[in-house]
Amino acid sequence: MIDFNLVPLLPELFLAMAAMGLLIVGVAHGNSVTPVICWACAAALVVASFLLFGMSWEKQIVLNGMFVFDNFAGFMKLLIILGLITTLALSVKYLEQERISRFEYPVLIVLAGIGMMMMVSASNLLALYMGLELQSLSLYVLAAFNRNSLRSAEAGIKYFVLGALSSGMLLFGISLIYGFTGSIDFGVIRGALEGLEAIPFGVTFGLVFILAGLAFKISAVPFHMWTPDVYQGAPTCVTALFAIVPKVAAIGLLMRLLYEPFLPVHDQWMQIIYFVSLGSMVLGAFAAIAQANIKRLLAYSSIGNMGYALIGIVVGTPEGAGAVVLYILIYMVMTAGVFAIVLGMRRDGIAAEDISDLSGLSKTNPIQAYAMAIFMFSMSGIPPLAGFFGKLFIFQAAVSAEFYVLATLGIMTSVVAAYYYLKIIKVMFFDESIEAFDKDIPFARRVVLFVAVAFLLVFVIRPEAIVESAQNAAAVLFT
Amino acid sequence: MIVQAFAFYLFAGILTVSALMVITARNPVHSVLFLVLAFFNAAGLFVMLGAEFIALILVIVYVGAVAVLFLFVVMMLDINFSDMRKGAMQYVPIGMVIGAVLLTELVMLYGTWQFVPGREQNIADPVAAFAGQNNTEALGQLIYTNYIFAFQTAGLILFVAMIGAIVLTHRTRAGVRKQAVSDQQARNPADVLEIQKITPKTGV
Amino acid sequence: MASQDFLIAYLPILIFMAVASVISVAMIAGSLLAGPRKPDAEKLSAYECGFDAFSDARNKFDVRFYLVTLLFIIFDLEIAFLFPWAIALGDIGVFGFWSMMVFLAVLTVGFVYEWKKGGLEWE
Amino acid sequence: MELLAVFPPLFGFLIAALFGKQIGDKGAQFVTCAGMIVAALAACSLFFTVILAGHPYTAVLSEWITSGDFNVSWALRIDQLSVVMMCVVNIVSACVHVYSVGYMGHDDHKARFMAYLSLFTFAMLMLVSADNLLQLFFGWEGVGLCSYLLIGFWNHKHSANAAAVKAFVVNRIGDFGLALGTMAAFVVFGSVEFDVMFEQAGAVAENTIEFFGFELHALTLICLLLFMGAMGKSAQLGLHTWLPDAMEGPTPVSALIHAATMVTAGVFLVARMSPVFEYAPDALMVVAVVGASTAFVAATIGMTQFDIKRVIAYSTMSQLGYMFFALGVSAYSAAIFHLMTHAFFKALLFLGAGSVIHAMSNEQDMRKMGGLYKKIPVTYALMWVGSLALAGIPPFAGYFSKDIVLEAAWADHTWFGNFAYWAGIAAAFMTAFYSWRLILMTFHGPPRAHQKVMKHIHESPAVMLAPLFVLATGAVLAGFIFYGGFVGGSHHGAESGHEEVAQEHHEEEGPHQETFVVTKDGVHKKEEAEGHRIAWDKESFWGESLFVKDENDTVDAAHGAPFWVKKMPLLVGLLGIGLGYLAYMFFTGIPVTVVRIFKPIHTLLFNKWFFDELYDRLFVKPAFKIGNVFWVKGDQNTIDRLGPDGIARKTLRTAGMLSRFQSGYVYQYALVMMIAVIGIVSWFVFRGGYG
Repeated sequence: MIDFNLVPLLPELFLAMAAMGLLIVGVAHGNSVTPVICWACAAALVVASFLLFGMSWEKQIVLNGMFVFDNFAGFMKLLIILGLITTLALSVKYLEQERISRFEYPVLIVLAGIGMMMMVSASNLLALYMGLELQSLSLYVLAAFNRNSLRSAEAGIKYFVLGALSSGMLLFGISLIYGFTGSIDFGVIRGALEGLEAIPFGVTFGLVFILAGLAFKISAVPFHMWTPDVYQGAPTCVTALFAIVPKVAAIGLLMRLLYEPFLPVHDQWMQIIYFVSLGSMVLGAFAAIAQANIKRLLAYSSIGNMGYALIGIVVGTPEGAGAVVLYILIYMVMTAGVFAIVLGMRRDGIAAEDISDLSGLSKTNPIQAYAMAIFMFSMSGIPPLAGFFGKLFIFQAAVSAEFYVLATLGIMTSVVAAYYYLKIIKVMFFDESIEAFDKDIPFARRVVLFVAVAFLLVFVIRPEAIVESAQNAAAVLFT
Repeated sequence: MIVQAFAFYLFAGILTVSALMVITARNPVHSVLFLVLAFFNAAGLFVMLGAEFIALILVIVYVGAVAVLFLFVVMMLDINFSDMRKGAMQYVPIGMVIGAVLLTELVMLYGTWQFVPGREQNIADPVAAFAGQNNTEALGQLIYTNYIFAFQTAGLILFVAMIGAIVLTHRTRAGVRKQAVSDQQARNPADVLEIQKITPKTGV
Repeated sequence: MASQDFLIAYLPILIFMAVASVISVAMIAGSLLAGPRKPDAEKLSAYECGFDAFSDARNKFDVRFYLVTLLFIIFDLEIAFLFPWAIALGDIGVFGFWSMMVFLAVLTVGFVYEWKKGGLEWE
Repeated sequence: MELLAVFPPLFGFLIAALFGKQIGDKGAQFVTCAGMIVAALAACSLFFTVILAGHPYTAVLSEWITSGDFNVSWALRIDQLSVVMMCVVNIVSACVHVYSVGYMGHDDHKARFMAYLSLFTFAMLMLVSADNLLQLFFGWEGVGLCSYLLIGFWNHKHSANAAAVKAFVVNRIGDFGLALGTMAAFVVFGSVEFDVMFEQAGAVAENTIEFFGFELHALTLICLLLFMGAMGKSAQLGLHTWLPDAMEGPTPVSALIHAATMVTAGVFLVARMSPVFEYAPDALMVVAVVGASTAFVAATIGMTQFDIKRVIAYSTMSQLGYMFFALGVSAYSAAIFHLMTHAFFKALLFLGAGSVIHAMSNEQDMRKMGGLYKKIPVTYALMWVGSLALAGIPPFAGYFSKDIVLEAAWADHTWFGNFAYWAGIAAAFMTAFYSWRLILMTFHGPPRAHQKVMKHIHESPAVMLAPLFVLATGAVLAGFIFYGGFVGGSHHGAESGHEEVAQEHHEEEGPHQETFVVTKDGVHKKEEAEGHRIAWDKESFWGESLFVKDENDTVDAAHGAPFWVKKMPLLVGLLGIGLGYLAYMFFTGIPVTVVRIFKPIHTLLFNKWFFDELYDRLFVKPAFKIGNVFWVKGDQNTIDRLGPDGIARKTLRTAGMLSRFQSGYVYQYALVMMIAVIGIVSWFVFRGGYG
């Protein structure tokens, strides 16, 4: 019999039950209870995080080697839960405003969340794939959630078709690796690869396909093509979700995959990630310059940010891994803040999505304008905001592992990227002000905004605690 | 042995040709039918590998349901497929180049293929105990125990698929008169009927 | 079961398929060869008299058809999981039994959702 | 004490920014000004304890970042160099704060303005008191940020917005160098703490770094990268284009940021890193050449501008060039000396110009001024003081510092030292000329302004004039008093007795004696002449905060420069003033004629050597083009052709969603993905030699 220990899965189990229960509650009462279901889902997520805290974070592998729970998984799951709660908090009002307030929305988010949590806990290629699909399927539906909008439906279909292609690639890669090693278990694969003198072509081939499938999920160049379209087409609250949470999960998955089973072939995957990271940084910096739609701009910005995060992965040292975790955390906070503002961009009940709509925000709504300015400065990596530290640790890890070119280009592209972040600030502060946005900003959104701003500002004073826990989390992967 | 080789090349050959026809057939309905044929042949190949359960699932699910859905879609949607094809045609040359490169690489992959030492052991690990049982039975022994995690996740994925199907396609129509059986059953004469005495020439 | 025996067990099916394809090919080929065919432009047109069709024969269908099909596929897959379970139930014992029950419970929740939502009603 | 010198501006900022509404404009002004004055007094007291008593120290505030072998703590490095900078920054900033109360009297956002000013000052203090490159980088970005906010403060002016963005972007390019330099330093030294770096500088002098396949001398690379940062912030030739445009900001901002403090951050950086620069002679050469070229070019442009603030801005740039070539010839103390005197007289000039602009109802064009000296006599007098100091006329501050800088350049006896000397002499001449051009055009001659404006002209209120007097005192006395301490010896223009001391000193020391003796000697002397201000000398003054290799000590060598070398700057200064009078007072036709004759040159100079146009052509447009390529490929093909238009074509909705998805564009995306995968595999095939 197998080691049927469900304790490490408690948060996932709880969330699954909660999702099903809330779905039934929702269907019994109709769409009018959507806000209640949203908050109930958020509460369930909070409970799940308590469960996480209550568990032992010692490494344990259960369910026939399918599921691993350790410090890294715990930390990443916390981030995921945090991101999901934030997204839910941001969504409630927006759903009502867009008249797509349906109770399936929060349930799907929770289900996607379960998928993400499984991803970071995968210890087996099959578990990895199942988690990924659970997440992706929920996200496809969410992208097309506003089915009365052609754009949204288009976004959903595009994401789905390309996502299916990437899943296909991933599966093909997995089958090659399985064919070579005869196992889908991370530990066994690592053992098989460690003994090799020369890396067989089959492994490299499989690795390329697996990484291509995963690069799609973090929208890294050249697998990023869907990102701007989907970000723009999907309802903004879903875009916020896309930008904030799945990246955390996919990066976590990528890290576990590359550092655990595939660390012996670091030389091989390093080249791939190197290229992908470089491409993402450059495209993210340049393509965003010409954007007029803020959601598209944020899409490119997220592409660029993933490029930076990947630098930390390329490095292949515990230091680099810690930097990635930290970077993702800070990225999450900044993005959540930005979307809290973007979601509030409405005039007379109609969503405004152009950068020019922010004109003169500093006069019509100074608090939002300053908050946005802080996010933008942080994104462009200006000290003493937290965004600077994210980049600092990444580059520092790259430099100490002697990836000079990558670090240099990273800094260079961040200079270019600063331009368009700055452009937003310029529009807000220096352009003629136009009609003010609607004033009814819900309390939850204010809280998100406040917390994000506070985090970015205060981080500088005592970075130690967070940096350390990020590094400890990442260090587990190397033991 | 010869029958085996013959059957393999037959299935593989038809599979390849029909796969090619799926993407080249002018009439989309034909494409779908070729897809069905391809599925059948793939099922044949699975049988030859000893994976009879997979083979049958392929027939039941893909041929029986998915292909039928496809057929449904292409026959009933008013899409001009020839226009659609035009857009795709401009990518044919580059697509062929990619295909050729991929093919070369796959040939190289085949040529240089090697297994890791100890692979046999790895493969045999989960299934060793089931030698002598048929394929479906062996799967049954594993799926619900060793792979319970993946199995339950599959359940969740199907669950999401259900929600997704409803969310994206279901619409409640306004103004539709439905038969509400439970309401009918619950009707009580006392609630809806009233007997009144009507004296003549006064009206109700 | 040795692989040779295994394949021999399927041999009748192979033979059956071979015979079936021979017969159907023979019938088609026979009619092609034997039937008289003298096509001309008028014969091949949609009508030999009257006017050309105004529009495509295909038109939009209600999305509910697809919904039904989709739901069918999902339950089809669910059923697929039941076969091996049914065969192996004797060996996998209580654990296997409850494992399937949980799986079914999840899908039953989905089913309840569908039902209540009215996804199974036509009008 | 060090906390008191650094943190009050931060509190001022926080209070003014957070509670600006509650305490009102008056309250905000009071809080920020009080904070600054406290800080200034604290800095002065540090001057006594650290410099006069010779006790530099480092105050560790807390551990900060520990990550692997990357350890950084929050610390304030209170040594002689940072104390000098703190004094300058705090005093000038305090003056500007007070001045702003008057100058911004009619503005609607007084509290915000004062808050920004305080924040800026705090960032600058962080910069100068940094104990490591990272902390310095913080301050560095902080001042850049505040400068951005302040330049764009009058956001109703379109030009101000453009200038703010430009300043920020150009500075970011410099920061890019600084960031890379920090990284490189970390690679070479394994730390970014100054102490560690300085200790090891000699040991790693021969190391090389491999970068893009080139073997580069490690320290030269670090120094050049750091210098790139310095160029951006200090507006050196190449990255200078933002400075003149930055004059769009309110005048107090120009005075504080773009004259006295922020732009000197580059100078400070190089001086701070002197122990490293000393081992990178090639980098020093670059610094000297860039500095000298800047000094010259900026002066030529300054002669042709008409905007009163721009003239001063170019003179700032030119003076910064002086400081840099002083650094380049290892005369760090001279550079800091000039920095200090310049801060006083340039702030004075700017605030004076602000006073004029204030009086003229925000008119900045000198062609529309003239004849003002009777209406605003105090300002007029103060502008004279500032200009005399700028032109280097004794006994004003500029005379002492500019002389020692030029002498040091001469004493370097290298080709770039000579180049710097002659470029500096030429610039000195032009400086004097355009300073008097400014004074004469603004204050003398017939009034060219509109009658209405002329009627309104009034002397500025006391709150604006008081800081001017403080600065004027500095501009008059700073050079004379601090000469001995900053650069050692005594000036040839000072009392004769001290000249003897200097001579003696020089003889004693000999060309290559050990510094120990000198240091001891200095300390000894100081004890002897307790309370006697001139007796201090530069070794005891600077302690170990500046490092000069013995053979590079040009400042000492400068004291022995020949007479003509020493008198040349004064001579050309007087000549320049004379020419100014000739051209703008007595024979007012001359400028027009000259311009007509040297039309091409004038065009070149008037258009600032076409730097802006060049950059626009080279960088700005291509960047937009690249952006546009992505835009066209990514957006117009898909969204613009199908998205909005598709929605507009509601009638075609029946054509349906599916057809739109299938129209080839998802194909395109999928194709890209496939190509990428195949491409990567092929890369491995070619690279790895499989098959």
